Amino acid sequence: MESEILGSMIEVRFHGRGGQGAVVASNILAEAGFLEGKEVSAFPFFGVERRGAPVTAYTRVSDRKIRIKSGIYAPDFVIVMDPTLVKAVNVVEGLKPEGLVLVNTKENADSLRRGLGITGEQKVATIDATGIAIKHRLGSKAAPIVNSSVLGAFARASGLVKLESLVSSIRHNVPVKLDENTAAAKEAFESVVMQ
Amino acid sequence: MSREELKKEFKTFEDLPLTPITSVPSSANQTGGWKTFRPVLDKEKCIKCHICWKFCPDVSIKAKEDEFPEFDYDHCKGCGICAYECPKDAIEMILEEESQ
Amino acid sequence: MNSGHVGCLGCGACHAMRYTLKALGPRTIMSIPACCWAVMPGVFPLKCLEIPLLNTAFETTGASISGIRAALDAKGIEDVTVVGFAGDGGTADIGIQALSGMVERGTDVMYIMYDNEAYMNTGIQRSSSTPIGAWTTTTPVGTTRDWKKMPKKNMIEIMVAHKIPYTASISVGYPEDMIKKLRKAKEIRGPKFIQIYAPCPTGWRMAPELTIEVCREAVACAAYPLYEVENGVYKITRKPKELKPVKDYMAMQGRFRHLPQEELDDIQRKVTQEWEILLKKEEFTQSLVSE
Amino acid sequence: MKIMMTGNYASAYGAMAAKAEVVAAYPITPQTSIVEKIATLVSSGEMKCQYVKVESEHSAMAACISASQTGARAYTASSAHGLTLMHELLIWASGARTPVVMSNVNRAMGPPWSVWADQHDTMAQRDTGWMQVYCDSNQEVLDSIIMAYKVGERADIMLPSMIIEDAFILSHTMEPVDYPDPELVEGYLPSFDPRFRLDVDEPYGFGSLVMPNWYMEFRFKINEAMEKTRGAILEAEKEFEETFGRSYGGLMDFYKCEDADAVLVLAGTVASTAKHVADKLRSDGKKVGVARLRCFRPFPYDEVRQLAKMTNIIGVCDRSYTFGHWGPMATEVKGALYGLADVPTVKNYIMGLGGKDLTPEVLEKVFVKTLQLKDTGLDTEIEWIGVTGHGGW
Repeated sequence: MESEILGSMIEVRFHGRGGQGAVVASNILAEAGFLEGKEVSAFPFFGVERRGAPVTAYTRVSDRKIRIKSGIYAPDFVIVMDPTLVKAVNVVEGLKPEGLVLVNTKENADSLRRGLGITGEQKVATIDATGIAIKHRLGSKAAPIVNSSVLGAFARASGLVKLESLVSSIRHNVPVKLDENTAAAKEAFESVVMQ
Repeated sequence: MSREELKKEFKTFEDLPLTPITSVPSSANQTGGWKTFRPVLDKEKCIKCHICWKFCPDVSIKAKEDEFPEFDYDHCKGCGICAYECPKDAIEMILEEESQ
Repeated sequence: MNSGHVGCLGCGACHAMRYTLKALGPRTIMSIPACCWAVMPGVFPLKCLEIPLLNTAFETTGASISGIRAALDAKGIEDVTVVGFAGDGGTADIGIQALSGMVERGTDVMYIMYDNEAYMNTGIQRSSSTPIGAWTTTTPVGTTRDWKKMPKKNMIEIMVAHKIPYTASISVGYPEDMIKKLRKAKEIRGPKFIQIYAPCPTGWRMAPELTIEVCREAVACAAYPLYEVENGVYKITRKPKELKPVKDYMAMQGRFRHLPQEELDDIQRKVTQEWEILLKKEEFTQSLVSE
Repeated sequence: MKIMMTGNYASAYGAMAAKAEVVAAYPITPQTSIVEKIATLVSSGEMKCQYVKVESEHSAMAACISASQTGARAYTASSAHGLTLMHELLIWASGARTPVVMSNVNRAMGPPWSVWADQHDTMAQRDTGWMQVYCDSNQEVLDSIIMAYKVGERADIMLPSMIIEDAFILSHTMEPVDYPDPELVEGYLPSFDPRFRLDVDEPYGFGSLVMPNWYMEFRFKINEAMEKTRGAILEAEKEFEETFGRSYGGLMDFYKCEDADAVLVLAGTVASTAKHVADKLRSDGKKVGVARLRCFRPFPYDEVRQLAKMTNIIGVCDRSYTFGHWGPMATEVKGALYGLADVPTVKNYIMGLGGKDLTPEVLEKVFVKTLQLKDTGLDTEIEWIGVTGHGGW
């Protein structure tokens, strides 16, 4: 949305599973924007989900004061933190015609595009964030913590925030393994596949 | 509002504290008017043990060592505990109207 | 404590307050919920107590004194005893949640329940602290033998289950024992719970001069044993050599007048059993510390 | 210094900035992260207070009242069922004249169970003698807590305040918030020093029985104080602005109302979204405005009458309902307008109950509906917005 009065506002939707860090990721992204002097807000869709259930979280980044205090239904970007969610949830619902979806998957972007039923101008990016997280020993093999990797890839794919601000935000928000998280974000930034 | 003002007579709402704050001793309330019977001490029998003082629920018996207990008839409600508990039967409960 | 309070003739709760104040001294702050003692100190602007007094809502005593303690702690005031003084209904019924929370948090306060065994302020309705067999206005006997059917709730045992550092029962008929236990409690840090047997001649349908006598009878038949539990160890502080019959105690009070012989026998069995259990608890817990 | 925080963290930081000395609180969704954050701040030594982990909201308020009467600045936080469990003690707190401050996260009342935004819980506390401030940003939440102590602790006021934030929409939304300089706060908000308190050196009794001869006088005095809060809130905000450079519009925050054909009156975060929509509609040439009802108690009686001079059409958007009547805000707005020569058309909308999302699209429809009244006149006193299968939704 861009106009003289309202300015431009970018809306991002995260899909994850409870406990996977989607809410934290939405906060980290918002803070990265904040560090660049932008107006930001981040919030989860708070349901009754428990650990493991699909969850969504949102981030808004704008050059003007953000007055909208409601959910996001037509995101500019969608971030899918767990490949299995693609089958469980309609992750691209409402995605803007020129929007981009980033998925944590090893799958090929073309087949993913077909699987998601994406058409026209909408873009797809993929990152093996799980592999990167395991490599950097983030979380456990059974439950790798992928948010820094996913965000690194997103910074590149979207251009919404700079890598440096993302790294600062990650280092401020993750409780442990600051260097490993930083390295994972940087590796993902370099290795994201954009279609 | 000062401590003294709290104890003054309240004439209007403006004289009141913000919330009921109490500090005037309740002895202003003369509960002695409640009684049907009044205790009377027989000094012949009294041994100044002060058991009556110990068990008076209305704090209406004054006791000093080696002195006879004194009843505060302004506040004594006439329950009769003192007479009942007295080991020497030195206190008699008599009808208030007949005591005048 | 000043005269001029508005307690009934022969009120046992007056003794309870008088000896509590005597034992604890002037550096005491007290909170009182709805109960007889909410009214008895006097109508605004009168006050019969010479300590700071906070009236609080019926069910809040435990929380109210927790707040006072927290405020004193925030201000670094340590040498003040904070006391809740509540009736049995305000303690064993509507206030038990706040009391339980207060004890579980280890709050350094003293909670005193003056036990007149019914809602007396509102006019003699049964509480969970009303003894079995008693008449009250909500257990009115009638033709359906509708007296209190369930035994009295044992608050001391509930406190023991909280692992409270100190709990004790006292009786207004034994002022020296009251003062001794209250002073002991005052010196102990953490939560303390004291239950005071406080006869209510009005509600018990009893002559007012019998208030002290009925205390002695209650102890003599073990209907109301006096004991303390310190860190789980029981000590019975007044142990009759031989128990008197409970029916003698009950005969003093009109509230038990309606009970038939078989009911009196059953109550006697229950009282005796409770007493024997208490003796065993004392023996057992004492043996643990002496080893 | 600005840091990212949720509305709930802003509440916790507000209590810390205001140097609350006693916190007594009980967790409830969606307030929980307030008490968790306070526990963290206390355990890290950043916040110096006695945190009483009570076993219910009822006890939370009881402990706050007694702490306040002992002379300590007291804070608690709650929501929905917790708030309504406190009801008895909310009335007690104002009657006892204790300037307790509470954050309340607006949540729907069950049944049906719902943890989402709805103002029924606080609206139902209208008559408890508490000031009520509805916030629409995290910064406002934090700042309002400080201002609430400033107002409430005034010797001629001594009344409690609720600082209110919408469930999740504010409570769980991260925004940049400025944590005020502690020295500036200290200058703005002196320590709590009530004239009468529970003190063994001055042994007063508090809250005794009062016979009918004086009871009404005490209640009259509460109202006198509540009437004074109107001016006190404005004064406190002015001084706050001078000190910290931020303000929120007093009791009623007018946004583009001056020349508006229609104005929506709203409280909470929906007012923020409405401002966004008003900008959009104005860019399309539609003259609409927003009057954010910031205080529901004291009610901005004069401001509502002022609004009547600015516009001829008012839509009052209640995020709660009084069954058998109108929404509570509409009732009060209409009451304030009684007796005016030129009374605007007032229509009541009920919307967003139980977290039903109030998007810019929904608000745009409501603005348009309200503007249409200019041509059609009042079509109906009250309209429920967004009820599936009702009224075209």
